[in-house]
Parts: sequence; C-alpha cells; structure tokens
Amino acid sequence: MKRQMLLAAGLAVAATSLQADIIAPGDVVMSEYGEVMESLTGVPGDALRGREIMVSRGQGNCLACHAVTALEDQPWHGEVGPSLDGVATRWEEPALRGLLVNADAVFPDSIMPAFYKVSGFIRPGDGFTTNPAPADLQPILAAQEIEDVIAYLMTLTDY
Amino acid sequence: MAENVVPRVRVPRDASAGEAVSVRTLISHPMESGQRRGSDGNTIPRSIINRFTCEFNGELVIDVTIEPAVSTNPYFQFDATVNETGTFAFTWYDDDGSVYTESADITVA
Amino acid sequence: MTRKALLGGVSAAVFAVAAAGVGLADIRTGDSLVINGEIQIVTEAEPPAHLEGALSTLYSGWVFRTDETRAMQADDFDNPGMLYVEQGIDAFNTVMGSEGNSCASCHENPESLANVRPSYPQWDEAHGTVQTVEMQVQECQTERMGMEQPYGYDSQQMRNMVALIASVARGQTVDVAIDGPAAEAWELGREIYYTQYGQMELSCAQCHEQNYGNLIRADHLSQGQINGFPTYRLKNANIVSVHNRFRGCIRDTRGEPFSVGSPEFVALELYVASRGNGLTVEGPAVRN
Amino acid sequence: MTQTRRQFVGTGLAVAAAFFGLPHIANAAQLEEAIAAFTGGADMAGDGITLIAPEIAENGNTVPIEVDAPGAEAIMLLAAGNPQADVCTFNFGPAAGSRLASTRIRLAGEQEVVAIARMPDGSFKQARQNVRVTIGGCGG
Repeated sequence: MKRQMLLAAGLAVAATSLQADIIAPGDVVMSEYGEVMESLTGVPGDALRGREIMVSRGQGNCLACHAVTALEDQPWHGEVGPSLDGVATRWEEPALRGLLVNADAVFPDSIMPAFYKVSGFIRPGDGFTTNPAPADLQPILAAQEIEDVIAYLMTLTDY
Repeated sequence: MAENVVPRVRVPRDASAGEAVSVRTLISHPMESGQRRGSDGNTIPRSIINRFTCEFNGELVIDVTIEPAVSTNPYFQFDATVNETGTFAFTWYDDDGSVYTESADITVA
Repeated sequence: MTRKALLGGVSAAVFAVAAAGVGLADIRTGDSLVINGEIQIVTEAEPPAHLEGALSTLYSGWVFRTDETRAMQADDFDNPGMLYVEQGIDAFNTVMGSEGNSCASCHENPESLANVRPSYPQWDEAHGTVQTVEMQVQECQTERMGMEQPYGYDSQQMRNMVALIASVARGQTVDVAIDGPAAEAWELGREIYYTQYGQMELSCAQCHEQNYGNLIRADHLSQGQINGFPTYRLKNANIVSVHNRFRGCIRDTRGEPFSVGSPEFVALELYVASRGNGLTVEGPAVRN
Repeated sequence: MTQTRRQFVGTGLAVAAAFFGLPHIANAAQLEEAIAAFTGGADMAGDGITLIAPEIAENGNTVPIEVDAPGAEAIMLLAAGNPQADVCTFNFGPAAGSRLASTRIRLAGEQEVVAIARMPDGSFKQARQNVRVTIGGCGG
C-alpha cells in the first residue's frame, strides 16, 4: 500500500515536470499571419488519436462542420466549414496549429471555435452543463490533443 | 405509474357496408424503455403499453404485442371492415396493470 | 455591443472564405403546408423591413425538415403536440385559485384568445415591461384568479397552456410590435442575437442567419424562427418552450445560459419573434 | 492494484455500451432468436410484403414505419440494431380490413428494419430496409 502511494507520488512528479514543457493557452505565440510555429508540447502528435478526437462529438466534433472523405466510415459530415480534403497541401503545420488554437486570428468572424483558449469569453460555461465556467477553465482540447489533431490533418493530402 | 394517459382514436363517422375504413389511434404515454439512465445514474424502470387491441362489435380487428422500441405516445393505424352499424372498442394494457379503453361509433348505410 | 458583434459587417469578405455560407441546395423550398386540409400556413415570406436584408426570404423551420416530420404536422391526429393542447383545454376549463375562476370564466373559449400568440411578446403598460404569453398566463393566475403559485415558467402545465393558445392562432400572421416602449427590449434582444456566447463563441446569427440550410453534422440548420413554438421535438418526445430552446442553444456553445423567463430571454424572444413577422403561427409545430 | 484497474476499465466499457449501444455486437444472436421464435426457422419469401420506412430518419426517437402483407395472419416488426430486436407484432383478426399497419418506432442508430409476415398456410415472407438515423451537430 505504502509502495503504491509512493509510486503514485512519483508519477505525479513526473507529470508535473512534463507539464512544464507544455505551452499554456495564454502563452501561445502567434505570428502576424496567425501561425503557431512551436509544438504546444514538444511531443509529436499521434494521428490515430487525432482521428478519434476529430470524430468525437464531445471533443473536436470537427465533422459537425467539415466533410472529410478519409473519415467516410463515420456517418454524416457537416457543410458549415470547408472540406478538409487535401488540407495538408493547403496549409503548413504552423498555420494549422494557429487555426486550431484560435481561428479568429486568421478569419476574424469565423464560426470555428478557438480550441486552445481559456479566457475572453462571454458567459463561458462548464462544458455542456449550463453551469458557469470554473475558475480554471480548461481549453476545449488539451495541448497534446491539438498536436494529435494536427498530426491527423497532415495525413490529409488527397483531394 | 404513467400520468396523464389519455387515449385518442379517429374513425370515420359513417361508411358503406363492407367498406374497409382507416382507423388511427394514439395514446399519451412515456413508453419508458427500461434502458435509459436517470440523472442519478440509475436505470429508469421499464413502464410501457405492452398490448393494444381493437374490436368491432365484438370481433377482433387487430391485436398488437408491443415492446419498448415503440415510440413515446404509441401510434397505430390500420384498416377495419365494417358490415353493419356498430362500435369500435379499443383497449391499451399498461405494464403497471392499468387498462385504458376508448370507443367510437360508426354508422353503416 | 461587443467587439465581435461589431466586427460582423467588416469581415464579411473574410467570412466567406471561412464558411460555406447559406446553402439551400438540398432543401426543398416552395412547398406549402395546410393543416387538417383547412389551415393555410405561410412557410416562406418576405422579410420585414427591420431585418435590412439580413435574410432574403423568411423560412419556417418546417421547410428544413424531412418529409416524414413535415407530414406529422399536417394533421392534428398525427401531431403528438396536440396531445398537450388537449391537456391545455382541460386546464383551461378547470377552476384554479381562490377566486373560483377557470380561464373560461373570463375568456369563454380558447378560440377567443386567437389574437394573443401572433402579437406576443408585447409591451404591458400596467407592468411597464415586455411580457411573453407565459408571463401573461402567470399574471392572470396571480392577479385575477387568486393563485399563490402560478404555473412555473417552463412547467409542463404552462407549456400545455401556451400550446393551446398558439394552436387557436395557427395560420394567423406573426406581427409583434418593436417600436414605442418595446424598442428598448428589442434592441437588447438584437444585441444578444449577435453576441458570441460561451467557450465556443457562437452567436445565434452565425448558425441561423449565416448558415441556415447548411448541414451541421446531419442536421439542417434552420433560421431559428419561433413561430412554431411551443414545438413538439422528436428528440424530447414532448413540447418545448421558446426559452428552453434558447437555453439549449447557449448550453451547446459551452456557455452559461440566461434563465428561463429572464429579461434577457424575454428580449431575445421579442427580437427573434420580430424576425418572423410575416410567417404564420404554427404552434405546436413538429421539429426534430 | 491490477484488479482495481481492471474494474475501472470494465466500468468504462459498460458506460460506453449504455451510451452508444454497441448494438451490432450485442444484437445479432438476439435478432436470430426473435425471428426463430416467430418462424420456427422456416424459409422466408421476399415477395408479397411491403415495408415502408424513411431512408433517413430525422430522429431515432420517432420513426414512422408501415407494413403491408396481403393475406397475412400476423406481421412482426424487428429492429436489427436495437439493444432488443423486437418492436411489435400485429395480429390481424377477422374484422381487419387489410393486412396493413403503421406505427412509430425507436431506432438506436443506423440499422435494418425487418418485417416478417406469417401466412395462413404456415409460410413466411420477409422484407428488410436500411434506415439511416441522423446525428445532431451540437456537441455534448
């Protein structure tokens, strides 16, 4: 029992030190063209995991607005935003990262949510609960989840 | 127990002898499937209309056995042959033992 | 007015790149709805002048639905929303409160209230505020019927009663007043309509003005018209109030909604109702 | 420790199943069982029965379905992808004016709706139709 607790404590320390390499939402540096050059975590994204996040309604929910031919195994793709087919040939990775972090920086009145932002909202909530947002409101996607989605988007080279 | 359970039926007021008339029925009922979870995380117990029958002058028109996959406010439409003036009798059977009935008259010329 | 709301017009050109824009390609327009073979419903209409070209045509939410859902509204027996209207009729004729009155004691029959739904929300001189139909029902209950506890704003009983009041007005043209003493609330409602709420920073306009007709996943975004409320939602298998729907939309922005019955939602209801001036009352409509 | 973790994973799967249904895995055997109980395993003809269901159902809560099998004694409706396959069975009496019936049913996602008619001579007829059920755009 004691050993397990020590183990848990050790893991927590490891997690904290990893945390230090993560760029917090408020610290993201964006170029004047809305690009984010640096990885948010320094850890390469996992494209498979990114695919899951894009499909999940509670996470990225990307299919709500975007059609993706490579995701045709999932029923129903929205048409509010442009198709993401060939997106990797239209955008460099830093630009995609910028669009995910805060699309408004590139398209000022875009309907696309900022997935890595925690302040500046009007009546933010605690997820979909209708309760007010907690003081430590988390971004819609975590830093590594953003990197995972980018990794998947970079596989979309075909039209 | 389901609340505000009210049956409704619609049949033509009159018909000619031997005519097949269309009958529509609806009953307000939640049809709780027994597969949903409440806000407390517990499964909400099943409570449905499990059978519906329609007779015309004592003769069976249709007898429906019903499972939880039938929608809230169960709706059925079917045809009945009427050879004489008479009365339709409709009966819905609830899981909780309640029985709801409704009737409708039709004049056959 | 917020920064984002102000930006709306300026960035229109950029927006066209980011979003697909209004798409009615796979929506079948031009069909008409006649309920019970007799009540003519206006499902497409000229927009009122105050919209200043924001919409080229008004479309009832009915236009955006599938054939099966459309058909359910064309006949009162097929419309499950009418079950709740019937419960409303029972309540209308039931004595409630200490004065020994039912609604029928003053209003004779529900049909005598046919002019209510098309003109609400409306300014109430005595109370010095804009009132919704729900607030009017509560006023009758507390001030004239002697009820200590009126129907809750979003209670089943209230929805039944409002559905009844809407049902007797079906086919009448929506015409809410937005000038005079109502103007202040209307302006507030307009500001709310264009404000981007929640962590997803979505305004009513982004979905229902700029993207109606487009699919969001498998759902055709409508113009968010409220002439069909209270509406029977297949999703809820019950009738749903206007404010409950507003609440659901702001919740879906990862936002904190205003309360049902709040001055903000009353103002928003007036503004959204005015965007449908020219359509006809459909409540209880059938929607997904 | 290991056991705790396993329990946790198990709970997670159970929650996911309740939420998403995992219908195709859980249901195939149950569907066959329900059909066998009605037909006794007899062969089923594909003609003489009509099943009308929407190609796309706007909401899985309320899907209008119509079946028509002239001469049938009974028609059973099944939803191949629901947690429980049985939907309802129409048994026609002597005063039935046709062998047509319609109702509204619940479908847990895209799946095949199945109608099986039992004829007076003991034979069976079957019709199947795939129904896609839409998914709303908003998250949560």
